[in-house]
Amino acid sequence: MANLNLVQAINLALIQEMEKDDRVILLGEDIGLNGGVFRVTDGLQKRFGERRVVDTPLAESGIIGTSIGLAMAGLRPVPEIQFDGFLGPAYDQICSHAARMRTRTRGAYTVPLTIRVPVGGGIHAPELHSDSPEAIYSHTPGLKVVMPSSPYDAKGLLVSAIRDPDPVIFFEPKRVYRAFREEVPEDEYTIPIGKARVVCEGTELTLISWGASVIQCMESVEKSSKSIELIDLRTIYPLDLDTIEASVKKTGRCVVVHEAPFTCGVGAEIAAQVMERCFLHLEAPVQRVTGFDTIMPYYKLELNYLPDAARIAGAIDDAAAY
Amino acid sequence: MANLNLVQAINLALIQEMEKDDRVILLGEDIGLNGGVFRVTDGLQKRFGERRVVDTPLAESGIIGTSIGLAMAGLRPVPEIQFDGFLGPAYDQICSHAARMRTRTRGAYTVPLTIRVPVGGGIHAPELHSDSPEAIYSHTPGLKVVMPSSPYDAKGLLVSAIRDPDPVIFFEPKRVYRAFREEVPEDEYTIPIGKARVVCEGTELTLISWGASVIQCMESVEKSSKSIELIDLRTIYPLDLDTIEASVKKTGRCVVVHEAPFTCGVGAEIAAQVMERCFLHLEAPVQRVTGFDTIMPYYKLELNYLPDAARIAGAIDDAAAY
Amino acid sequence: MPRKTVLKVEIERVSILDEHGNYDAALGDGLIPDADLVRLYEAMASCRYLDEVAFKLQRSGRMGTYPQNMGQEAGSLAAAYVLDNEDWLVTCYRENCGLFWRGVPMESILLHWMGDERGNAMSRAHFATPIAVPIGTQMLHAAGLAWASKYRGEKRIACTFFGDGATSEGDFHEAANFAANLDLPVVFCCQNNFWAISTPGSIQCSAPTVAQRGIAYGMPCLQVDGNDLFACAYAVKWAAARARTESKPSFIEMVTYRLGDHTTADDARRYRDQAEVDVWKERDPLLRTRRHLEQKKLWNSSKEEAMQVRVKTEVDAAVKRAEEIPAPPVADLFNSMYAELPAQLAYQRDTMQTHSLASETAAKAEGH
Amino acid sequence: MPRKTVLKVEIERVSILDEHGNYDAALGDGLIPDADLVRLYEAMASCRYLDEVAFKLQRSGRMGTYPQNMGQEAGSLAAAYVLDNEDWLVTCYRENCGLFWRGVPMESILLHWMGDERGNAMSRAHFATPIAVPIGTQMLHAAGLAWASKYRGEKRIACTFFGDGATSEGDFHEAANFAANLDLPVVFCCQNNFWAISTPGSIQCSAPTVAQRGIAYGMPCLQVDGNDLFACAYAVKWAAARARTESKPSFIEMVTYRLGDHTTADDARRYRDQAEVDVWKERDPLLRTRRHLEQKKLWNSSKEEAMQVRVKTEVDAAVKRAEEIPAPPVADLFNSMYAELPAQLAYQRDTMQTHSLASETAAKAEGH
Ligand SMILES: Cc1ncc(C[n+]2csc(CCOP(=O)(O)OP(=O)(O)O)c2C)c(N)n1
Ligand SMILES: Cc1ncc(C[n+]2csc(CCOP(=O)(O)OP(=O)(O)O)c2C)c(N)n1
Ligand SMILES: [Mg+2]
Ligand SMILES: [Mg+2]
Repeated sequence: MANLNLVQAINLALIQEMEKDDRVILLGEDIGLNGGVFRVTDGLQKRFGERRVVDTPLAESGIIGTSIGLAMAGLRPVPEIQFDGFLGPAYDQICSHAARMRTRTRGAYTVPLTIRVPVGGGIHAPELHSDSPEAIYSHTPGLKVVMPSSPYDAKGLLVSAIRDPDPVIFFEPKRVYRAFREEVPEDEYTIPIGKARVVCEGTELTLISWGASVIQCMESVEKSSKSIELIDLRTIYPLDLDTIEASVKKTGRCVVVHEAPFTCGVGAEIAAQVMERCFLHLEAPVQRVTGFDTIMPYYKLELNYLPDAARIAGAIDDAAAY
Repeated sequence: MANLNLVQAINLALIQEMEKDDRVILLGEDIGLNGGVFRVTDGLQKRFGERRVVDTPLAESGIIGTSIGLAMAGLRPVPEIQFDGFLGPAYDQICSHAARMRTRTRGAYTVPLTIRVPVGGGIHAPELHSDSPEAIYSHTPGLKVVMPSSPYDAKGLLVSAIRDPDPVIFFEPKRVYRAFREEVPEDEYTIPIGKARVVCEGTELTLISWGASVIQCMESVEKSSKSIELIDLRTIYPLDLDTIEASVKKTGRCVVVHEAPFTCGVGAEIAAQVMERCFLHLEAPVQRVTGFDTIMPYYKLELNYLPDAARIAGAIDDAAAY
Repeated sequence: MPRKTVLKVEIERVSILDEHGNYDAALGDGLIPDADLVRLYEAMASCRYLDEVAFKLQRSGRMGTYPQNMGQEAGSLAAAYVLDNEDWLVTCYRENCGLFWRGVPMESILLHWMGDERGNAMSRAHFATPIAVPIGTQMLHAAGLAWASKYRGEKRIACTFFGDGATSEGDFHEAANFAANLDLPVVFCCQNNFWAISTPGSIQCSAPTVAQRGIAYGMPCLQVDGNDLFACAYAVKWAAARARTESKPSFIEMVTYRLGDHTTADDARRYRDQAEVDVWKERDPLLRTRRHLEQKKLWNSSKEEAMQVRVKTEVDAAVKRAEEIPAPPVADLFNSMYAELPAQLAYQRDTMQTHSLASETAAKAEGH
Repeated sequence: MPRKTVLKVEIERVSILDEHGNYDAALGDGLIPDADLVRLYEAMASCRYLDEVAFKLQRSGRMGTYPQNMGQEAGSLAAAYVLDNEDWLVTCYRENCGLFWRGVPMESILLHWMGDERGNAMSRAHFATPIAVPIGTQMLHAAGLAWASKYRGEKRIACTFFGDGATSEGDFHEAANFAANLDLPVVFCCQNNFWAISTPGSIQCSAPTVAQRGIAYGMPCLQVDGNDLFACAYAVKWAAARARTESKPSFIEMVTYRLGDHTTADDARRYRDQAEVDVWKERDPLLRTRRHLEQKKLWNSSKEEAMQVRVKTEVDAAVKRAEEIPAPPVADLFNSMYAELPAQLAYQRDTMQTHSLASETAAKAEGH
């Protein structure tokens, strides 16, 4: 057991998977000597050599496109995209190829690929360094989309992602990178992709979130006088609908919180699913506390954009008072 | 008045806007002599010359990126992306720049751009020629997303899109291109972006769709014994929530139909909005009839993927029987 | 000092058997033994006949859009011939001839264009990737596949084919740049057929040669007559050796011509002159190979006739096999999406099937 | 015939004032009049001082991430000097010096890095596009801007700056290819500073020169000493003339060096040797310009001192102005999204403001 932050937990998971499986190779911009701009791959090139930890040209489509080739040949590439906003140039290779290769070839070729991406706002970064594109990739069949909110989850989920036979986008919330430490076993463990975690049980309202927003939600739960069940999705696609359904059937009220823009965000999908599955149990419409339908602002206003405990409390009150 | 199909209506709109406004220029792959692979720009290069109707290199990011420059300089470029599936390489320029330039520069630079894209399935096309990515761009603040379902609407909406001071993605449903003709005024008219059309009024259920699926919906309405109000969104972002709200408050039931995959599709947003706005009026959860969370299949199975009148009827029955 | 030359580069063009029957023995001899040359000619003829048949199938509604290979058979065939059978062949959609040589069954390609994913479910033993529909994207996969063999210390290299139009896409650039800077054993073969659908070559690459694209990456580049089996074989052999022994990429421009429409959905008369096509008909790789064989007394019209019968029988049989394959079960929409089907997809599959069954029953009841 | 040369290209390197003080009068004389040279030197000094101040602002939490320009001042400055004031200047983020010469206020750049979009709300009269954060993407805008002036028959051309790393992106390739094939008046200036954050130049371009990237498009290419104001001015002048009179693009590699960290978020000691930095410190564009001015008796230490005081006053005043600008009202999140705010965005704005007010009131009530 070690007391690790999220960066360290991911670093540890990478070390262990690389030691165990020679097929695992890392590639990306500045991940070698520099250890990545967030130092997530710190020390790995020294440990595993330039053959297994590869600094690539500055070209995201190239990183994902070559990773697809590596994966088709049977390796388990773990590319890093430096920031959420730079997934854009790789969008086509992800959606036109990584997500499609298995179904296109009826399984003759598969793409066991884990794309690591720092995600989200709150760290005073420049433009395009604070986005939350998880809905885009959740709407793209053939991918899995994962976002841990804690060091423990990060390690277990990353191991699952690397071993998964299908492409996984592994979002790492930047705001959590060094926000806190927790006990993380050195021993091998996995957290299954597709299973949410009930952070705390409650009876009056279900609060659903993922990534960094889970921390704001925990704050809101603590401050609230109501009995709130907090669900951390962990995996965004495929959604753990059973856990959500069971909770909302119990509580009758639901609030979803995410950083990404409101319209067509994952919050909409959850709201729609909750309605479909828990219609007769719902005491109030599902509330969404999200980023706005605006560009993530430069950092002077970023805290006004991001859901905070006050906005979450407001939504909880609205749902409760409905 | 002329009796035109959708291809001809768009061609006419382009001619008229180009005649009226020298700032309007067309660019894209094979749009010149060849008139585009769907012949939407047929005859335009002959009429307006190679200066205003430009065959570009085969590079979608290049097409959109240069269009952004053209637009920043004050022109009104109308690029064509040859098929929905080839928007992918242009994703980054659309989302990182076209959608952001106004807010990034607080209005000093704007991008009055209309991106024309044939969309959707049902024409026996190869892979990546039948996709429906409207949810992706509706989740991207800074864009407007339009999809007509008829020649009349196509002309009026395209004129609005070209004149709009902000970037518009103009999706043209391939299945409708030559499906039918209708009276289309030669005279100038516009259809406002952001306003839905009530295709037919009804009292028992609201059916919402856009693009080619509207036709399947009309079929279902005709076949149904219920009084159904059919709404054709016309614009997907921004959504005309007032029209939707008014209708569902009246009918109490709602079914949304689209071709795109289910999860995080625009159907989810509409369902969530309907719940938020009409909660106490809803007699049944909003039903979604959509493509599946699968890759749009090669054409042997495409009709099994696309929502058809039978599936729509099933959802109508489910909603009614709830 | 003030102005000094820091770089000098040259590009050569290789031609061994030209359209007039000139044959350069110095370069050509030993490249392709006579027996193989006959087989290669037959392979081209068979591919050509498939094009004819496929065209008719499409016109009669028995197949979707199909891109004829007509005129461009030599390049990919020469590559498949020269490469090891376990080298990766990463093609676009106009390289049937190379794929068939490699052993990909004709019905796989037919099935693909008949709208059936199972056409791509080729055996991994062919080391051939599926037809790449989004232009310019497959070269990155080739770079990754080559990288994997380098990583594993295997001898396998990757050879990728793409059109002149494809070199306009950013992904082409990234693939070439990755291969050059990370020392990946890739052979880049551009089939410059002067057209990308209706767009002439000058709009894709206004430079004097497409070959010089490779200079940007410090790659050795060669231009060859792409309708010349010998020249193509020569170039790929050279590039493959460099890839295999030095783990370095090279760039080959194969100058060729698309004798047919872009695809069956296209009508090339809208944008190009018949005169141009006629010139290129004379440069047809089949024609010159046949003439060469005849000159060498390896071929004659009775052999030709016999072969045409054989080819017809084979191709017709492949079409029959492909057409006899029934549409996949509808559940296949879902079943190849993930290694393990997520619960929600299973739910969608199951409810879809209920609905389809219901509607089938309803349709039957209505007497359709 | 069998192997013949089809292309020969050369690339030259231009250097006029080198780091040892050698000056080539044949090429240099007439390029930059003495009075201008003094002003250019002062502009570099001012930009350099801003770098120092910005670094401290970041370290003391008064500014976000900031990329120092240190060492690379000459290239963009020479371009801004040589170009017409109404030519488009389409830069990345390490071209402050050129932007300031053009008239962009220092506080605009400061404001940008202080996390305020209004830093980009520059007057259109500067013909300068905002700082481009996604690498390699702005060159396409330059191509489009140039296209627009060609379309309108204007004389205006576009000059775009980008790093060596940026040439690895597909968008770079597409921009160059569009410009070459559609005959667009663009000057491509690559500031090759040998690093892209921690990644050495060989991983971005292993070819002997970056300049040869341009050969792929048939563009004339020139390599210049990028720390040499004269050579940069010479090259941009040449390329601008070609753009303006022939409407054709050119490619310039400016060889330079980033003397500082990549940004204030970076620590270059992790990946590069101080010895390398030390070599380049001797090649500093400020140093050599100052020495040259001193040799010509246009400069001395008392002028230097007086200038440093002036520069400090100016920069400090700009910082003060930037810092005095209060954060934008929260509604600004919404107000620049569209020409006309869609109803739903107005709703989001209004409810957000209610919430923020409510939480402020609550916070006050709790005594925060
Ligand atoms: C990314 C992308 N954009 C557009 C298309 C449509 N398209 C199909 S083939 C083609 C032309 C390809 O030209 P080239 O690369 O020269 O190959 P050729 O067909 O001449 O063999 C185009 C534009 C596509 N398939 N993919
Ligand atoms: C598309 C994209 N990918 C990654 C980054 C992160 N990033 C910022 S600067 C940089 C290096 C740029 O190198 P170069 O183009 O040589 O410019 P330099 O910083 O050396 O001036 C990287 C990787 C980015 N901003 N955009
Ligand atoms: Mg071609
Ligand atoms: Mg650099």
